[in-house]
Amino acid sequence: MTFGYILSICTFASIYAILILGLNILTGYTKQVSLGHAAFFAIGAYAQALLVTKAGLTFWSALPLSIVLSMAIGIVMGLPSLRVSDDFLVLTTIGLNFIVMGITEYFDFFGGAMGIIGINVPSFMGHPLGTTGYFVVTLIFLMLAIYISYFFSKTWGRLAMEATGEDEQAAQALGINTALYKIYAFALSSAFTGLAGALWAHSIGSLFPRNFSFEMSVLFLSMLVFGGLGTIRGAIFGAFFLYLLPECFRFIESYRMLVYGALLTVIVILQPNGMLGRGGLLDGCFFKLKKRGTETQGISKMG
Amino acid sequence: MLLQTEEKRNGNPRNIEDGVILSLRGVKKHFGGLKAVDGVDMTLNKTEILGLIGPNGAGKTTLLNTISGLLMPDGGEITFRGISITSLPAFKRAKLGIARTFQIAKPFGLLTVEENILIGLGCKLHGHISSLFQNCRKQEILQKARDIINMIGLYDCKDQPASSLPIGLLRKLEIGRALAANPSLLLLDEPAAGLNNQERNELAGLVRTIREEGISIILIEHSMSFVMNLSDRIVVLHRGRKIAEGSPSDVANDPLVIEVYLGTKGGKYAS
Amino acid sequence: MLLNVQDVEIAYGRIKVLWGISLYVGDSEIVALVGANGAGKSTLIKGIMGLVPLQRGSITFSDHDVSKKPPWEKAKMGIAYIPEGGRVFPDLTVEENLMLTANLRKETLNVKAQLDLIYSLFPVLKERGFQKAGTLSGGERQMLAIGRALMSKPKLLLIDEVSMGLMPKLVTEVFETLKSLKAYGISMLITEQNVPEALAISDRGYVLENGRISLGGQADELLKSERVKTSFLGL
Amino acid sequence: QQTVKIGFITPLTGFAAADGYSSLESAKLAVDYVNEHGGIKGKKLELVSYDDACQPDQASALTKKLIENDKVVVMISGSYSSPSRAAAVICQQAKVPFTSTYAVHPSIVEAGEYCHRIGMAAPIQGRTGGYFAARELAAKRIALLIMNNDFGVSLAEAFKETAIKLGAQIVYEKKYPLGETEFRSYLNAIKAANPDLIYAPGYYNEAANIVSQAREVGLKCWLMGDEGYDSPKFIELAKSAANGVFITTDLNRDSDRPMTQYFLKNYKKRTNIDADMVGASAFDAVMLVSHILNKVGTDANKIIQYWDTIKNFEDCATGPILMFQNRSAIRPMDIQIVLNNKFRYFYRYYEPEVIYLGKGSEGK
Amino acid sequence: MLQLLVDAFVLGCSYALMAVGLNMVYGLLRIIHVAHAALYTLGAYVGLYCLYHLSQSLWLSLTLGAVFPALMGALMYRIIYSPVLSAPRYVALIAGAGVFIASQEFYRLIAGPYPYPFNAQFKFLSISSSHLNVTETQMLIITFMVCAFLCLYLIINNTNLGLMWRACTQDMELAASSGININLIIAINFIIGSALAGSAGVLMALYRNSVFPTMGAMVSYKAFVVVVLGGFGSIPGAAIAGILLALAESLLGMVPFFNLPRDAIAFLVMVLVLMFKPKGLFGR
Ligand SMILES: Nc1ncnc2c1ncn2[C@@H]1O[C@H](COP(=O)(O)OP(=O)(O)OP(=O)(O)O)[C@@H](O)[C@H]1O
Ligand SMILES: Nc1ncnc2c1ncn2[C@@H]1O[C@H](COP(=O)(O)OP(=O)(O)OP(=O)(O)O)[C@@H](O)[C@H]1O
Ligand SMILES: [Mg+2]
Ligand SMILES: [Mg+2]
Repeated sequence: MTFGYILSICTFASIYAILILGLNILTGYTKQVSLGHAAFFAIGAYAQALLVTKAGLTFWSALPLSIVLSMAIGIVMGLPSLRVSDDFLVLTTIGLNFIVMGITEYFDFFGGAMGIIGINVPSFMGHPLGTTGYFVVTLIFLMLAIYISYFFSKTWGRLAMEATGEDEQAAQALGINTALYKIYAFALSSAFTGLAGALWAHSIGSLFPRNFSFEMSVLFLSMLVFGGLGTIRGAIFGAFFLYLLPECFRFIESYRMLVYGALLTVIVILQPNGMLGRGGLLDGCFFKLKKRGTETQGISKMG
Repeated sequence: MLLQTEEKRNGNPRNIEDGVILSLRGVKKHFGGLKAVDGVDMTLNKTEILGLIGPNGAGKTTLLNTISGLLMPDGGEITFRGISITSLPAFKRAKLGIARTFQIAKPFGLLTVEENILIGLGCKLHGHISSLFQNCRKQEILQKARDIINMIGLYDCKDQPASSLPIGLLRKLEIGRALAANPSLLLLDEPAAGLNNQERNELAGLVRTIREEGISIILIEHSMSFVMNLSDRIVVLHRGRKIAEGSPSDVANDPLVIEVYLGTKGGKYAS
Repeated sequence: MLLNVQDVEIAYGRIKVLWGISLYVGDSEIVALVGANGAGKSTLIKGIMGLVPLQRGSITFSDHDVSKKPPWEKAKMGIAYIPEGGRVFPDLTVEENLMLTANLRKETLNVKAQLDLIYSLFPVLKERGFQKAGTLSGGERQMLAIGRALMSKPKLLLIDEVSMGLMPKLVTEVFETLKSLKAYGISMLITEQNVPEALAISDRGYVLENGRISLGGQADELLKSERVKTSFLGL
Repeated sequence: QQTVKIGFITPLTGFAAADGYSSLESAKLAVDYVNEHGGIKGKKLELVSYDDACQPDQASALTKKLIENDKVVVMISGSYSSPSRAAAVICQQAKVPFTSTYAVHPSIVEAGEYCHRIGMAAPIQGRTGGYFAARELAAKRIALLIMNNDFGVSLAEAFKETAIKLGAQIVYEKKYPLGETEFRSYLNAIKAANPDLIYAPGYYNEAANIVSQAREVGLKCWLMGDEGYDSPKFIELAKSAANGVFITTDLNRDSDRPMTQYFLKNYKKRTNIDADMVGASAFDAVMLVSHILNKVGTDANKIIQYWDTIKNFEDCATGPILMFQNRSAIRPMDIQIVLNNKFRYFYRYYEPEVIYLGKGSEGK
Repeated sequence: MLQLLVDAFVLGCSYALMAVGLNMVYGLLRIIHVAHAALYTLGAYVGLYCLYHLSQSLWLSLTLGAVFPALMGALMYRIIYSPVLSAPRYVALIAGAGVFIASQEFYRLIAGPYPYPFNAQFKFLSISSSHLNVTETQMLIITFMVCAFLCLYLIINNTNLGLMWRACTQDMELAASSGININLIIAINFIIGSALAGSAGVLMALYRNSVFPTMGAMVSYKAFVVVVLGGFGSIPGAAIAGILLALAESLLGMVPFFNLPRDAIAFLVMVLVLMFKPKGLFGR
């Protein structure tokens, strides 16, 4: 059986699902379209890698620190969103990819072009985790992320973020400090993304700046939009589907990405609200966390 | 002509200090070279409905924006319930109890009617870090939301996304959302625009009910029958300045107001 | 008959908004279309102009079937549309706004004469000729919108809510202008919230309710009818 | 079991697809050669290859797939350092012998005793360049224009150390990112620094631009590159500006060794393109692996034990592999020069101090 | 120094040529047209094909390298963008990204993964003196860009077509009902923008002497920076910002020990500018 392979693919897909859940808070709820999540991902991964390799922490003790660190940097990176809006923000987030890549590549503290090597396999109660063990760990974190997302989707915070995303002036007139909520969204989103990055770093074992490219950010946004912006089930579905899709096309080997790109285009055109978004092809096929109408779907203008 | 009005206004100072909820002193707002609001003094009493009228582009909406905090005034002072709010941002003013609607309705289109109201109900809580943890769908909160939805008569569409509502219902939704924020001052920007007479009458009823709850209201309208009937007092703006103030009939008879705003047929509102 | 609308149905996505609408506009006639919010007045006007596709039904203009024609071809045939809220091209100057439509029909039109006519109707536009349209006041914009529509010497004007958001003084002026246009042989289909004033300048009228025409007839008769009185005049 | 399978990962899509194509075709060429000459102890050799798109996550998952599903006995990575390292770690865990082909990052062999390298270790190649520049060419003033990835940086470090040791002076040093096309501003600054030689470690795509723009801005000094230049594409792209450029490499096109000529001729026949260094490395990897498999069979432990004892392996397209030191191949180092739009043999180092890994940090 | 300015100017021309097409599409449809870079690469490949199989003439390959992408651009609008115009705008962005990914793979499958040299022989002006050395290719790029921008500027500001185009950028629906054939205008818009991208592809292929499947990627990101700096929708802005950006990059590249890559510098500059001018340098 190809157990290890499937587990390994699913580990990565779960990691991406955690990330997309984070992106959903920022882009799905707060409507701050981000094409820079590979940068946030890199920050989580690098934070964890540095803590583990340079500071000598274990996986478990480094993880909370990485998340907090990602969150803190996420807040700083979110500051432009207070001044810049709409498409300008999209472009700014694109810039984050290149800036973070440039910085990790050009400062030896971050390993520079030689990358960071030897991020050890985490162990649990003294035993190193194998493929299966690590998959279970990722899965647990994914469950946790889903739970937190679900819980968050019922809070005032989410309502305030959605209001901020829809119309800032109207939101302010109702007592919502829109700047604060954008920052909250960046913080939460980068915390999720940082967690995903940290998990990713351990499953690869080494990091290179070019692993976190702009193309990856495009993939992340595609995953979210493909699944259904603003929905938890859509985020998870999109991450798994779009990550596994190219794997399914292995048999056509070098035509794989051609088909993938074309399929992505066709599906987004046919299903602009996402497969699981409102009116999506699979809307209603999967169990919904809430009854129809209370969970809102992403069909608004950008930004 | 202008002078005459100034005199007249200064001649009848209204002594309402104790009941004052909002007062503006010399409020200015400029856009580049354009003086959209150019030194306006105004007061609003408790449970009063103040009509704000004036030609297109007179600066009414701009003035309202400076009161609600969406625009920061370039000069002057605004006091609300004895507190100077001149430099407070909009969301803080909302928490103090200033709620508003918009000339071009701004619903949260993707959210349902109920969620729109919930956002209003959360006014005091928004911004606290605890808002990220607190459930907004507790029974008593939903009940409150339902009461307001009933009051504005939107119960049938409470689970529809707001973007699917027609203008008339949107305006009601906006008012409901503003009321949910539990304001003591409500600013209405042309709530009757785009409504027919029957709907206007319903709306007028709603506005009166709100006033009876003890909420003061500033009302911008171009529909003379609507604003004349509802208002206790009317302020007329022209080119960013206040050119008249007084009871509806006084204002309707003011020759300057007739000239710049009402037109020749203006006299018919005088009664 | 200048415009004949037969059995038109329009939907936004899956939601049907108009059901079996039939109406006509004769030569040099002003027809008012009144109805509550969301009744579908704007939708009907857009449908006639071709800005939203028809699901069913046909529209003929000067005996040509125009049901499937795109808006620009209808514009060339002589239909002009004035949308809600005095929409103009904000970054073009007043004169550019006016010339834009006229230029398209340069061959058949005396552009200069037409421009002079507009300026004589709305002298204020001449003063503002080189100002960006976005900087005009609400009323001036509304005049520009009308002027822009008139530039192409249309046979039919479709006007959506011309008085909305205008101050009382301007409402009167604008309606008087519209009425005077009849003298140039222009027909009009106007929608209005301001029912009495609209019916006052109209020859005929239709009442639209929930996407269906519930009443139609001579304007003065409509004004007197119980239905209009109760639901629109608040009497 | 009818065949002996070896696993191969390489980028066939994305930005590194050209290198992936070269290495895959070369590996297939080698497999065909082996099978024509008796296969592995009578069984056919089979290459199972996947596209890793140069992504480490795909590389690690695919390596698992190759090991578990396809039951490969040896893994070869025809990919860049980041995916190679990810694959190496998996192979080390699974105790499957692994070798990288042209990836230079030191950490690949550091993953453990199962991991080897066929290509030249960066410290050796950089050092060779340094010797050639500072000793043979007697360059005193040297400018460095470095591709900023593990390849360029590790070459540059070794070069710099050697050149300084031999008395040269670094008058300019700058890194540029992968994919850069515009070098005029760097080159103008270099011109102002007036060097005797420019050492610009990187790949041929960027190098072609560097070289032709250097000539365009009027730089008349020596230009020196590395095995990344070693592709006929370099000469095609740089046109006449390529002439006179020195490179360090291990594919000697002028060699009369039969395997080298076999590779060059048959690669061209197979793909209608001239062979490059990347392909040669992949070819050699398959040749070496099949040699080992023929010797000791498919047992992983025997394979790696034997691997470390290999001496003077001649059946490869590049210069003979003298031995494996710290699991990295050691071979004589060639300097080639572009003359008349062809890579020509110029100089060869056998000196141990040049071609063997040192005792220090570079040994790892 | 003068040499540096000229080199940077040529680079800036390539940015500007790409940025203009992006900007025109953005101005009209508010779409971030990622697939624009695919047309750049297409131009280069078509030009290459011409050169190898049709004629040695650069002029023919430049012409076809502009015409073919122009048609593809118009087609792309019809097939990819027009169905999603009413959807949220990131949908068009992702659809474009999908096309971009697929196109790169397509070129690779058709032409192979290797870079091709672009050896065109042509005669053009050149300057070579001891202070300043402007090659024929550089001259050609500068001339082309100056002519293209001048034409575009004149068309937009002085012709009826330009007037209609400007009207469409402001209010599409109103434009349609004023008698403007908006489909035609959009098609022309895509044709001009894509032709510029395609010819930029050919010119850069000539300048760099290489054509490869992923050559569009970096240029398009740079073009985004230029578009933002110049202000969305502003064509002179794009031209000026393209040249300024290239200058800034080149000058910063001269500073010793400042080793951040150009791309990072470009985006850093962009973010900083946006912090102070949230609508770009020349944005409205
Ligand atoms: N953000 C802005 N920037 C520049 N000018 C503005 C801005 N907002 C309003 N103005 C100008 O200020 C003046 C007053 O506008 P305001 O919206 O307050 O008018 P109003 O009295 O509400 O008119 P109406 O009755 O038409 O709504 C107008 O001339 C308007 O063009
Ligand atoms: N773009 C749209 N998408 C979906 N539904 C729409 C759209 N535009 C209008 N509708 C719906 O169609 C119905 C008719 O709208 P329309 O604007 O034609 O009404 P109206 O009579 O002009 O009303 P008003 O007086 O508000 O202008 C309304 O229920 C409205 O919600
Ligand atoms: Mg207003
Ligand atoms: Mg309407």
